[in-house]
Amino acid sequence: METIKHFINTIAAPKILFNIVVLSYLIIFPPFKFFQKIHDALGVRRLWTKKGGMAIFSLMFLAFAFGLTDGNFRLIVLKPDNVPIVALLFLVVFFVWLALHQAQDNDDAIAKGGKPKEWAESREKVLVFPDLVYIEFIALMIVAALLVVWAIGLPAPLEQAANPTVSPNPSKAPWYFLGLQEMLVYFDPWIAGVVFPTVILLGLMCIPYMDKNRKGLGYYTYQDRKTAINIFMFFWLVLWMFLISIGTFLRGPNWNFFGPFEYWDHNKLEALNNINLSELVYMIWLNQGLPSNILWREAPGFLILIVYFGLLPAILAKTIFKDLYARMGVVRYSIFAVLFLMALTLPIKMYLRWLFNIKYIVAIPEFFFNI
Amino acid sequence: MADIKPPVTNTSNTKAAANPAGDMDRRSFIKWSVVGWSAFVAVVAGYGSMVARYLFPNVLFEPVQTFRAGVPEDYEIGVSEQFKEKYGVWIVRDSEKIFALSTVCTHLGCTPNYLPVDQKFKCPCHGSGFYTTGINFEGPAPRPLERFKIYLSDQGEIIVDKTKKFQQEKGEWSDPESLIVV
Amino acid sequence: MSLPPLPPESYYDPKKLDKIFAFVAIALLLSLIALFAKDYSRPWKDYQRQFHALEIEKARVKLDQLQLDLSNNEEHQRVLKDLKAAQVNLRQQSSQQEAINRQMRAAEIIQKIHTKESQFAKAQYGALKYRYEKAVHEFSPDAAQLKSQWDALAANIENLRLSIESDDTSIKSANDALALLQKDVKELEKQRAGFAKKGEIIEHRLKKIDPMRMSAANQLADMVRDLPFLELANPNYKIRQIVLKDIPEDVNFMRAQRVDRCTTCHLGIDNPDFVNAPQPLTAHPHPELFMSKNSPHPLDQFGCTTCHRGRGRGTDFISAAHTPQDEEQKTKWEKKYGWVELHHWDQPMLPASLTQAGCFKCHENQTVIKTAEKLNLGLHLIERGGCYNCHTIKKYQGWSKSGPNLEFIASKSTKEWAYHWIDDPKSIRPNTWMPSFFHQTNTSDPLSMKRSQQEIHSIVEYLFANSKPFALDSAVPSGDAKKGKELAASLGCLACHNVGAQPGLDEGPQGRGGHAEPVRTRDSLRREFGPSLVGLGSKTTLNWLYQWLKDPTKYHPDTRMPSLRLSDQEAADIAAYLIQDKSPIVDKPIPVVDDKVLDGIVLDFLKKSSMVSESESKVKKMSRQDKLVFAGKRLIREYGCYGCHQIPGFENEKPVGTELTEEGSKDVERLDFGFVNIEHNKEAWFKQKLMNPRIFDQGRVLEPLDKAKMPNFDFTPQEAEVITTALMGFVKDRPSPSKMADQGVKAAFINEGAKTIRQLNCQACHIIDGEGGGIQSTVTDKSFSPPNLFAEGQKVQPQWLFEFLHAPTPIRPWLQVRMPTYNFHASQINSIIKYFNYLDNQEFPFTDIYHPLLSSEELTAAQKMFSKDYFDCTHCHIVGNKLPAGTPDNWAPNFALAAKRLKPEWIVKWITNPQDFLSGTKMPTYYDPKNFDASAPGDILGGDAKRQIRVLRDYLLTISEHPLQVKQAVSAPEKAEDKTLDIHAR
Amino acid sequence: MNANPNKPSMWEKFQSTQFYRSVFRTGIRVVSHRQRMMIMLNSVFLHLHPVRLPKHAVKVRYTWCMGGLSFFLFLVLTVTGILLMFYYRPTIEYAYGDVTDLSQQVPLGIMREIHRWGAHLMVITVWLHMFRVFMTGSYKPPREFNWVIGVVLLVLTMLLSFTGYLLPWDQLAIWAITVGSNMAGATPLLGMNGPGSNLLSIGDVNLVTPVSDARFALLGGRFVGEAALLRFYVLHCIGLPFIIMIFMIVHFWRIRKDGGISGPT
Repeated sequence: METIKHFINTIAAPKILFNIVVLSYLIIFPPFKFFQKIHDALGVRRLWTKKGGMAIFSLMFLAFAFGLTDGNFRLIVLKPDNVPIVALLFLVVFFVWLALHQAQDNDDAIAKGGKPKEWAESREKVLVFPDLVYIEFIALMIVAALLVVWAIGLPAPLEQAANPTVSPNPSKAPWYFLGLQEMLVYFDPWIAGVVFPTVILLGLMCIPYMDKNRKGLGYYTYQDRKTAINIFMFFWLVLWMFLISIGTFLRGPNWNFFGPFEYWDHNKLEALNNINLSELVYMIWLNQGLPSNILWREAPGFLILIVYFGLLPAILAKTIFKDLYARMGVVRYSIFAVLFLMALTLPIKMYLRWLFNIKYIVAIPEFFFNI
Repeated sequence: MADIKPPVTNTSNTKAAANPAGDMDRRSFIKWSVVGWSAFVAVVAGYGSMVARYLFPNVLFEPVQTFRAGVPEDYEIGVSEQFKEKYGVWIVRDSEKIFALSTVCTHLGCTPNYLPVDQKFKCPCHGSGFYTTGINFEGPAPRPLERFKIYLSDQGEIIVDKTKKFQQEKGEWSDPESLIVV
Repeated sequence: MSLPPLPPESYYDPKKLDKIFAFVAIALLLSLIALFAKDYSRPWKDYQRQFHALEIEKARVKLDQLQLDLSNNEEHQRVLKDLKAAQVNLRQQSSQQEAINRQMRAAEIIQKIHTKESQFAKAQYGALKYRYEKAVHEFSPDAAQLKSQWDALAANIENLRLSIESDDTSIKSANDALALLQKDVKELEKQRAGFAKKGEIIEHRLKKIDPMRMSAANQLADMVRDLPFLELANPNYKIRQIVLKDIPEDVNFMRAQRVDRCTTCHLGIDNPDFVNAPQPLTAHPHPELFMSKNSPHPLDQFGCTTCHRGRGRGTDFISAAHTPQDEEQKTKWEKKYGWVELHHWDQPMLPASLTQAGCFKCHENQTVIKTAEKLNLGLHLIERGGCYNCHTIKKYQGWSKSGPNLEFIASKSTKEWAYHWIDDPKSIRPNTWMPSFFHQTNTSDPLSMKRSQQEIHSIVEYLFANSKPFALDSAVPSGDAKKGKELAASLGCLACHNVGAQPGLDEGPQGRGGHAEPVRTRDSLRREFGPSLVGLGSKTTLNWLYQWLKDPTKYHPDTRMPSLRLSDQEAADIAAYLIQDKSPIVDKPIPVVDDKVLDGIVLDFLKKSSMVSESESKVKKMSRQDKLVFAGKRLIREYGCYGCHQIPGFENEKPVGTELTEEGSKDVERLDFGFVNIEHNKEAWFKQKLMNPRIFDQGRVLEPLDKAKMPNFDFTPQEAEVITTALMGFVKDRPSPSKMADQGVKAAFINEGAKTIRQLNCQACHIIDGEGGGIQSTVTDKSFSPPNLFAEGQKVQPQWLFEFLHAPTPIRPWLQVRMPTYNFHASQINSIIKYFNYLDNQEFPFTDIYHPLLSSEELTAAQKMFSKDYFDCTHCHIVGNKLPAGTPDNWAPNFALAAKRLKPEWIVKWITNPQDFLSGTKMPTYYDPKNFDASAPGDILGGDAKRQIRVLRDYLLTISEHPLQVKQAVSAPEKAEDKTLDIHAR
Repeated sequence: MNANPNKPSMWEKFQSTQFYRSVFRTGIRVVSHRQRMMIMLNSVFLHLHPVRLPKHAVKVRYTWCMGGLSFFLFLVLTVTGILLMFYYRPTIEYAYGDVTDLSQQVPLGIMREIHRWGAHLMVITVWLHMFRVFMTGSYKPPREFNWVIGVVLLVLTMLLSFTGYLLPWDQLAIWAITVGSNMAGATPLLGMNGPGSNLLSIGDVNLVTPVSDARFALLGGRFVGEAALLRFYVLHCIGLPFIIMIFMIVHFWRIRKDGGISGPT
């Protein structure tokens, strides 16, 4: 028992867990042929059958039930404000399954030269009253009842009266912003708190204008809009839901990482030996002092940035995104590429931190400009 | 809503305005609508700026986070405890600078005592010890005491600003705002 | 490109619409601009601009002056020259410097890298330590491995530390070398900086405010930062405010924080440079009391409206509720600021003439509010006038009645005298404090006059009919009036009483009705403490007077009149003298009792409680005597005579007047201005009321009983104003206890003692806490006036003081002025003792018992110093029963009293420098304070001044009634017997 | 109307009164298709829906009902929120005590729990709604702009939740808001601690100061205090609901105007 818990604690470390999650993502939503092959070989499509769904859920519930036997786990998961996130996890998994379950059915039908289920249904008209009105009524009554039961069962949290001089450790933002707070580990507040949210929103708003694929409107499908769904799933599941979960469940005092079965020990110390790229280049590789000129000092970082945002899109357009580029045209592609690359900086920065202890690529604290 | 005229006329007008060739009638017509719509845009911008300005009041009722701490000559080399009670700050002077140390232990937030004989701060809760510089050297405290922003006013008085902190482990103690050179 | 064709449905011509649209849009835009302009232009900005300009100008002048001084300072010029030379010298060694610098930079880089490595290692060390601890705790098998890793890391850290230290050494040596090179320059630079410092601070400031000295960018910023909208960020001109939570504003049943924005315009208020600047930039006239951090009322802790009132949140002249102090200022303000009275604000600013009213709310418990002279005088007038007798004032609760006891009036006076006295007291004694009830503006018509006569008859009749019997000694020794006059002058009677036109009293307040009116001061009020004795011969009899002088408490147990321990003959002499002064008016005939008018009066009272017919029949049944007594009783109640006098039958009555405890917060709407044409504000009403209490009846048709009845004190306009000042101070809002003037037990005792001292009028004779001693003007030679009680707490022993106050014994037998025996309560004595001790910050009540101890060498030394050859102490001081040689005006207190009376520490201080305690004292200063040790006689005790003084003191303490019999060591003083000091009195 | 004219029940009598007919023009007992249509057309509330729909659109499997539930939760939050305002005073003196009293003393103060959990749930339903819309490709023409509005609504929902988070004025509240609002202080150029804030200055005069930066506009102070509480209260109760309602109206209107619910073509 303890060994299992210990094992889980160990693999729950962001470094490992993130890799596991990325790997599973790559296999489940394979963006490249290589992973497609693994995908096929493993028969991942069975996940989206009813049996697969049952399996997923049984596994989740089992894991959860197992976790609940542990005091530390209970403490975190049953904290009133964390309950919505637990619910969210189950709901997201369920709806992802539901969407892909239907998509698989439709895809199979289309593959056989048929039409999606919705097509046939949409040809038939029904009166809204009472069909839809009743269904809506029922749904909202269910939710109302659920809310009341929830309210009865779980008192809303109310801690000590506000004290501006004593900050609790850890201080967490509301759970839906914990993804952003988790990013603070890797980025300065201006990026994690301002640039990323803006990019996320812009990116979301741009979706309809980027996606030129006319197929897949009005019915669940995967095969017809594979790229779109793959990209979306990466951000939605891997970078958003996963980070929220980490921030909520696995971050304790001093924003240190704690496994799900680990006690939140205030004394836990982690070595945060991070250095800036400039220090790495000048002090460790070149073994000399930092130049006093800021631009010269940060030149390596700027160089990387220029390459990343300037050259990489062009290179990608010639290689991986060749089709995409052709379909989108220059303007759309440029916007897409910049947004996409920006979003990718998050995992990149994560890996840089884990592999090289890089803190900032460009560090100009004089102007609060750290990247 | 979507198919109202103004935008249509507007765009055509601006184009026309760029091209002065046209009959008199058309020109005067163009001018008026441009004037009207520019004024309208200015008004909307004005209202927007009203809201923006409104959000910044002329006075604040917040408790003061800065305090005046006399002139540098008031301090001898060593630790001054005169602001410990009221503001939670030690003013420390050494041979070359004056700085303001927070009196909050970095372990669990207790208030350490200053022991003049040993020249150190000792936390009564769990025994963390700090040099007069604020560096931790014994006990469980994970990091040095924090320093506050300190500067000289126009009149030459020391001002301590508690809203800004400087942490040694972040390398902020060399910041010129964290000390007064004497 | 082509215009859309006019749609056929269109009714209006689109071109026309465009035009109208444009006009309307522009109009809207203009309205918006006007809105911004209105919001932007605030009167205070103009003042801030003015101040800014003035500040720059003043700083420039100051700087120029400083620089001029510096350029004239030779020392400074020399330093500059030397510095230049040293710098040139240093530059010649630049290659050397450069080499050292390079060396140092290299070392620093290496150290930085080492430091970084060490930092990393330390962080790992910490993390590893935690993991190790956890592993041990969990009995994990990894523990051993972790431990070895940890140890390795520790060794690594130690190595790194060594290298950092060695780096340090090389850096330090480079640094030292550099310092050595630069030593001269640095030293001179320091000297130069010392000279320039003052100027640099001003220059620094100027650089921030003076556009002439700014960089171009800053000049631009200076112009731009106050533009509309941009001024949100970092403007020059902004509202300043002081928020005071502990001196709240009273908001009807709630207290809200006080917000003072006065300094938004009064910018120079705390800057002494602006003393002569125009308003509103002027500095405060009393910076020693207010504003600065070291004054008792720092600006940021007390604000402005705390004392001045007004509307602290106001940011323009009118909304701040400024109040003009007179017509002239009002017209000026109306012209200059468009001033109008701010309605809907109950607490307008106090006019400058009444500002001291603001002190009262925090200083309420003090008897004397230092430096608030006007307020003090107002309070003193209220005390002397006895306002609190009829008007409840919290501060004066428990004070005794102001007027004489009338319980035994028949044994003291006649009805005739009483009639005349009540009718018009000032005609008998122009300087009396008895106010006038009759012949007032609302009772001067013939009908009222007639009624008044009968009213007086009734009151007199009641008083005499209810007077209790009092036995007088019939035998009075025959007295000598001339001797009596001398005695009255020399014993100290004149400290409190006014006896006709006495020599030396000419400047005293007297002859108030119509004569030139001397201004009352607190000193003169103390001299008026007792009743004036003018016309005493008409008032009372020789017998009564003799009895009274012998023992006042016999007639009136609670009297404040002390006993002067007069012998029978002395009393008889003084009585004979005082009885001479008779008032001619008393002989005037008295109007007869008019039954008709009397009936009317009685009926008026009866009708109030019963039916008319019943009342009338009741009146018919009453005899004249009954009617007089009945009416008299009701009238005494109406007029409230019992407020000041003890009158039988009125022992438990409540005072008649309005309570004044919170009068200063009273709503103006509640004051009846009648038809009197004055400003409708409180201060005007108070003033008017005080000068003529009946004036608001003017033009009113009123029943006799409905008329205003407050008696007239004939206050002068100045007096009315100072009393108004005090009244305006009686407000209901209170600061939190932390801001009250007196905190702590000691302050409470001091206030209590000061109150006792005030109630007993000690300061008429003594100077206490720097004031009083008015009697000195009646004593020809200052040496014969009562002692100044400066530092009394330091000086005398509490036990002695207790005994002395209880039963005074002469200390200075050569004085004729007599310390009287007071009819003290023990608690009063204790409060006086505590007062003196706490005032001087003495350890109280516990003091060490001091045992003088002298070696034989010291004894001889002391005797030597005592002798004629040295200090010749007995030249002035009495020793036991041995009087000094000189005339009494040079005599000094008896040494034999010292041991019991004086505190040993005080004697040392006194001998060291008497002038410190009592400047102008005749006690010689033997030791020059500037040249202390050298001024000691060198041949005694090796010229050790301190030791000499100690020896003198110890010697002094051994002197007893038997002169110069010295005991080697004195046993502990005998135990205090029954009169133990009541230290727990409160 | 009634099939049995002989014996009209009380209810049927009532149905024939002028009052009843004025309220329910169509009646509520549905017998004909026409009547069903009329119900939709005549009701101001049901009019939100079209009269007819393609069949797949009434299937929960397709719609997950998330949009409707989000709207329903919005209504629940509005009603409970208004009720909570009766007992809540947004000052640092009273706020915490008032919230405590909701659970201790106020009858049915459980309203607060419903409000809080409803708010969390609404964030979840809005996210899932977005997910559903993405998965069915419903953002594709002609519904691109409605997706944009939907994103705005999503942001507003989170802002509403965020502003409400502060109101209990407990440790959880102020520190969550402190962490959240510190990010506003890092806004490039306009935030005190944002990159380039010191570029917005003329000479030595900084234009971005602790009292004039983006964070201040949000908090009304230099830290989370009385002014912030009031600002968040006003935004939470009036400002943001006002804005979100406008966007909701447009969102719903555009659903109809863009051809109703998406379906395969």
